[in-house]
Amino acid sequence: MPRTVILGVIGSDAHVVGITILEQALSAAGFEVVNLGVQTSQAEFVDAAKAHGAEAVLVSSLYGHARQDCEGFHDLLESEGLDVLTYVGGNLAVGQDDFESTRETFREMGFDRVFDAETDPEDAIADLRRDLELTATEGEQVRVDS
Amino acid sequence: MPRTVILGVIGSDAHVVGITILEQALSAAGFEVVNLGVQTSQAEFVDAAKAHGAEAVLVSSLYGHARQDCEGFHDLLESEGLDVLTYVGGNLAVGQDDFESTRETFREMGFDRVFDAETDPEDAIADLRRDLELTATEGEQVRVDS
Amino acid sequence: MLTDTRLAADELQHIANDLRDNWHTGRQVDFEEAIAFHESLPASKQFAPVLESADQPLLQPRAGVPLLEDQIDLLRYLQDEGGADLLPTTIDSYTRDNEYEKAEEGLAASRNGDADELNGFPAVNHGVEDCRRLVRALDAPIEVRHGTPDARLLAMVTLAGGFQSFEGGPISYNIPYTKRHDLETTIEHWQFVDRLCGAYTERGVTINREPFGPLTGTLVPPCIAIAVMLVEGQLAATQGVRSLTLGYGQVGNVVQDVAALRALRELGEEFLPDSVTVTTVFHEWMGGFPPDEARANGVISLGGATAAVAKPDKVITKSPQEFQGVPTKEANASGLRTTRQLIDMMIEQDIDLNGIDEEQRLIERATRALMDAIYEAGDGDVAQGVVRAFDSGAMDVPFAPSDAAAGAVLPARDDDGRVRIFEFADLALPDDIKETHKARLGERARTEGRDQSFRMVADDVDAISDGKLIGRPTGKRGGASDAD
Amino acid sequence: MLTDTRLAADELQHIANDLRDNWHTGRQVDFEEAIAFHESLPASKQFAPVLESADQPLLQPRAGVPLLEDQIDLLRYLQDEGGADLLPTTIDSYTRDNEYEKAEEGLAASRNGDADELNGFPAVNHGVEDCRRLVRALDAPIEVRHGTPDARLLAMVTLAGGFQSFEGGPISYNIPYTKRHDLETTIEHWQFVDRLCGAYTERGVTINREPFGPLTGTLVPPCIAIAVMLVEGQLAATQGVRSLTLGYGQVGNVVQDVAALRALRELGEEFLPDSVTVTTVFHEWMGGFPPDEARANGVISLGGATAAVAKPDKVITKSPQEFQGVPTKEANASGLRTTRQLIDMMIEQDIDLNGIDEEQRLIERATRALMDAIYEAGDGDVAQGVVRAFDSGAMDVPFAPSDAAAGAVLPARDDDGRVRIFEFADLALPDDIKETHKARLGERARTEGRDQSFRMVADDVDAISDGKLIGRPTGKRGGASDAD
Ligand code: B12
Ligand code: B12
Repeated sequence: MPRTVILGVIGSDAHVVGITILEQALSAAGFEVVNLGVQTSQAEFVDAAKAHGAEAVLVSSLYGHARQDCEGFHDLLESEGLDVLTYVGGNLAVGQDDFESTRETFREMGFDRVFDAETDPEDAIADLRRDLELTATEGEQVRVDS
Repeated sequence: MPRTVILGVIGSDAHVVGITILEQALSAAGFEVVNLGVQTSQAEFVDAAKAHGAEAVLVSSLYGHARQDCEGFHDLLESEGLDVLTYVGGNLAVGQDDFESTRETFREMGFDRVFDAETDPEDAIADLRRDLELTATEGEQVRVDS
Repeated sequence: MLTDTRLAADELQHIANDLRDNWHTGRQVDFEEAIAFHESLPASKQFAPVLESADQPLLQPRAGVPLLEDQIDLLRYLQDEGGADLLPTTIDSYTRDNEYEKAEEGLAASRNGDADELNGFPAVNHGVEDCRRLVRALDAPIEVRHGTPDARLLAMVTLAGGFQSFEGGPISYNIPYTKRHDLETTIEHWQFVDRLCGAYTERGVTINREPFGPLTGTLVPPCIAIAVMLVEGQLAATQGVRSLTLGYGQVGNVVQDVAALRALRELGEEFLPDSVTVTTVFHEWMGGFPPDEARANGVISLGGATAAVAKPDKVITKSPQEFQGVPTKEANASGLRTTRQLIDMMIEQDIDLNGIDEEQRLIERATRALMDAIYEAGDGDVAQGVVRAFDSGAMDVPFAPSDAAAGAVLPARDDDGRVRIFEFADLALPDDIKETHKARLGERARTEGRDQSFRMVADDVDAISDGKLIGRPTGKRGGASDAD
Repeated sequence: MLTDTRLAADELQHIANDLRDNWHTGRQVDFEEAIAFHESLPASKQFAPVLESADQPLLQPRAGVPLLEDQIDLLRYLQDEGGADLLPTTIDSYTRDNEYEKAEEGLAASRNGDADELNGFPAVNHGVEDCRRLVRALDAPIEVRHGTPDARLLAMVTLAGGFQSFEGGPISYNIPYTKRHDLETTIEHWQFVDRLCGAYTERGVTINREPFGPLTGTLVPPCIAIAVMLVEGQLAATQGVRSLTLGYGQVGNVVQDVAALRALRELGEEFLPDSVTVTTVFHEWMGGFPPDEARANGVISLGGATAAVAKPDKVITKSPQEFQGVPTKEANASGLRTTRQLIDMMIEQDIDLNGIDEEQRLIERATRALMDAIYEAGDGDVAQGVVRAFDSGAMDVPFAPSDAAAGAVLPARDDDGRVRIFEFADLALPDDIKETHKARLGERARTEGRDQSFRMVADDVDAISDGKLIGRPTGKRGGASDAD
């Protein structure tokens, strides 16, 4: 059975190309993807995760306001009783920040994994499989490049 | 009366374009220029300065061995009883060194002025005039741009 | 009902009065006194005359930071060390959403903390006087660059604040920038903005308007971009705008880019009234950049080289740090100087490329077809027409995040690297043009020995950031392989 | 008397024996054992096959530091982080002067101090075994790049050390690089080098030879550079060289550069025997660079763009730090990647420039005239001929520091930025070609409203480092004004 993941761009960010590519890669890898599109609020992520019984929520942010937009997101998830895997990725800081400190910030905010904009979708999918304890054959159309 | 200056590229350096431009600028500014060309030894500079009663010796070096090539140059000048103004210019260090420390090194070696490769010939000529206490009208074809 | 007609004077006044209460700085706006301020500006700060009289492409970067003093320092640096001819002020994302309260918080946080909490300059929050401080502090003309669907208050404050150029438009700042704004409303909002610019213009203070040509920045077929420019140009002209800079974003194929810029200029002249002075702006590659400054400099240089051949009136430069995030001022200035070096080394060369005319004709024919469809949809009214055409998908933009566009059109590069259309959906192009696109993409599919598929599109989206123009299958990584 | 004939086997042996005693490492050279070492190398390290089978321009930087370990690290970095296809080892200046004692001191000083006391890798001092360590440590083929008039011992040691490509030639490493070497002697010395390469080649170990095309790097008219390449190619072929890479340095005008590279390839094929495989190498701008990395990146990018159109077999890249001094490895790698980005984005584009054929014909006619003059001067013998032609000034190189050349020819750019000849002196060009050059320069003088003078030449010398292609009078600074 395909696992469901929620995908969207948070806040008032409209960068859609990244999630378009991610959606295609996740579907090709056998996931059921609910793509909420750009400019998605925290509440919309939570509602969708509930409604679809999602196992993971993938938050994208490119425009540099990720920290503000994600503030309190994990409290909201908890208050709604959702225990899902959370990933965040994209250009998470304003400016030319060092990614390691950015990663640290988002880890502390509760995200299970933090990805930079150089992330190859296939690597994120490999992580997702690992975290969901999926074997490589569990997906429908699985391919993992070493 | 035009003042005589000796010009040349020291050591086994063959970069000739810079002194070609300098020669033209110095001549246009009214100096009598003795251009020794490239790959000129310390002794050749000294001999020419003596022979022509030069008031200044302008040493050029581009290829990165200036420090070695100029070692002992001022001792030689002194031992020959020559009290001339000495300038050195070009790419004086190997690599991406800080010019201020390079300037210091060559000043300590005895050069009156040290120029980097960004030097506008007109600026060096203005210095030369100042150091030789020439008024701006003393040259033949004088022009100083402010 | 929305139509392409000029906003009445009393309506302009009425709307303006309402907007004044959206944020307290709105009340600082006084039209007469603003005219006086503009009249006090020296010729060198007058945007339209400077741009329209230039004999070489002028360079302009993008730049915006939250605090006034920082913005002054940044722009002064770009002017002095980058050699920018025209300056920008990029507005933050909260302002774009009309969330002035949040912008105020971000501004306060930026004032207190050391990190910038906004991704641009919140001009509405700064208000009229601070805008003027900015204008006074710099030597070059400054443009407001933003991405705001409802930019009415922003226009009121910044134009009163002495800016003489205003980017955007109802389609170009809706479709690529938002999800939920309906096109009819954004057109109404921009009619106000354009009418305001027209009002200044009638008083002798020409406000330059610049529709945002690159749209989603990602493999946008030239005919689509140009059609949007023509529509926005017409809407603006109706409201009294007399200085229009039509934009186009580099796709990376030199012949196609030069052809597109020529088509843009010629169709602009043709479609817009004679009273309008049409200029063009070329945006250096607006899609994903390489995560490597050395390679990014190569992308920027190709933009400069293309500009030297196409000779647009203005070039918007990128920085080598584009991939990573908002660039340092040094990187921003370096993008300007790299571009300048290419233009200055190439502009006097007689570079005459074969194939430009043919590509230009193809672009023009396709653009005319889209314009025809728009007029037809609106029974001759371009405002109505463009709304209905986007509604039906007769007009569309690839990768559009907005609900107002189908976003169903998919582009891909042909074997020569030119952007063609792979999936037309309902786009109103005649069959023969579709055939041409299909044939070119068919060649590419054969070269690569794979079917045309979304994978090809995805590979093309990544290609330039991966260091190529065309997303050929390499087998090297999942994303670029055609195994599935 | 010097003639273009093959060095006899016993003479080769005899000279080699003498040279062995010039520096102790000479005694490490054992031809048979060297052949065995070369045969042990994988295909990926064999220079000629790698270069000759490539289907895209290969990229090669310049790089040399004194110590072996540092040189290995440097080249590995350029290979891995710069993506260099071919590697260099640039030799230090003392070795170029055959001053092995001084090089030894510099090497010792470099070992002890922290600063590098040599501007390159003293391969003779390192000896055969250290050269092999270098060759073993890297994955790509490596070339010896130097500037040595008498490179006989250097060739013996480095070829035995496993290098399979050797830059230079009797004219190209004399005229631009030295003052007092007479041409007759350098030709004799290079006949030895070429014969040695021939000897390896006959044993199945093809040694690639690369005459140094850019000469003085400063506004060299293409016909002069190409004539030198043809002469050196012929001299090398006579000695048994079978893999020749003819070089050309970018002048910055795209049409002229593409035309020159095509002329170089076609004339190379025509003038050299069929047994020789001719390839071409394009050097990114070899004259004065801008003192600004951003602008330097622009210059480098124009080189990459030109290479993408002209498609030479190899490109020698520059770094953005060229102006200042020997570049850091990061800057060197970044020059490679910037170049690569341009080539990879442009190489698949069908870029067909008008005017190339005409310029190519002009270059070819001029080159043939110079070659005719050389043959005539030597009564059909190219070795004698080139010596006499340089003697009489029938052949000349602008800005030549060498006493062996008149250095009386002066180049200047025309209104399109193409390099023309302003002062012909005794250069053996027919009148109609001279008229063409004069007419083009006359146009420029009229555009600028000034006479043709050395000032124009000087302005052109500075132009690219000042950010332009053509040294137009600006009135801004003394150097660029025509007031005197
Ligand atoms: C195209 C583009 C635009 C287009 C967007 C069109 C659209 N609607 O999509 C336009 C021109 C409209 C635009 C607007 C803006 N942009 Co913009 N834009 C870009 C650009 C050039 C490319 C983005 C892109 O499409 N990349 C290609 C895709 C495939 O890659 P990606 O988005 O990075 O996504 C991949 C990875 O990041 C990763 N990933 C992303 N999210 C996630 C999430 C998870 C969980 C995982 C695992 C992985 C992952 O996987 C994706 C697929 O491979 C980038 C710079 C760059 N990267 O080169 C700037 C950039 C993102 N933009 C930026 C900014 C500031 C803006 C604006 C605010 C200002 C402006 N310039 O007008 C506005 C914002 C508008 C808004 N409301 O959002 C900044 C962000 C700065 C920062 N973070 O510090 C950037 C970095 C440019 C810069 N250097 O200044 N932009
Ligand atoms: C052209 C050139 C060559 C040509 C020279 C042809 C010739 N015979 O002239 C060739 C290709 C042959 C060459 C060879 C070499 N070069 Co070279 N070359 C250059 C280059 C690109 C331009 C130099 C030039 O002509 N500039 C134009 C003239 C007008 O400017 P200029 O020389 O700087 O001179 C002006 C100022 O410096 C100043 N000035 C100079 N001297 C003086 C003196 C005084 C008193 C004053 C007031 C002012 C002054 O005024 C001049 C006029 O405006 C430079 C890098 C650059 N600058 O871009 C490298 C450069 C100088 N070369 C370099 C090197 C290492 C070499 C070689 C050793 C190695 C090699 N690459 O093969 C050989 C050396 C050969 C030898 N025996 O000398 C290095 C030097 C490194 C360092 N110092 O750390 C440089 C900086 C390149 C680099 N980044 O690696 N080179």
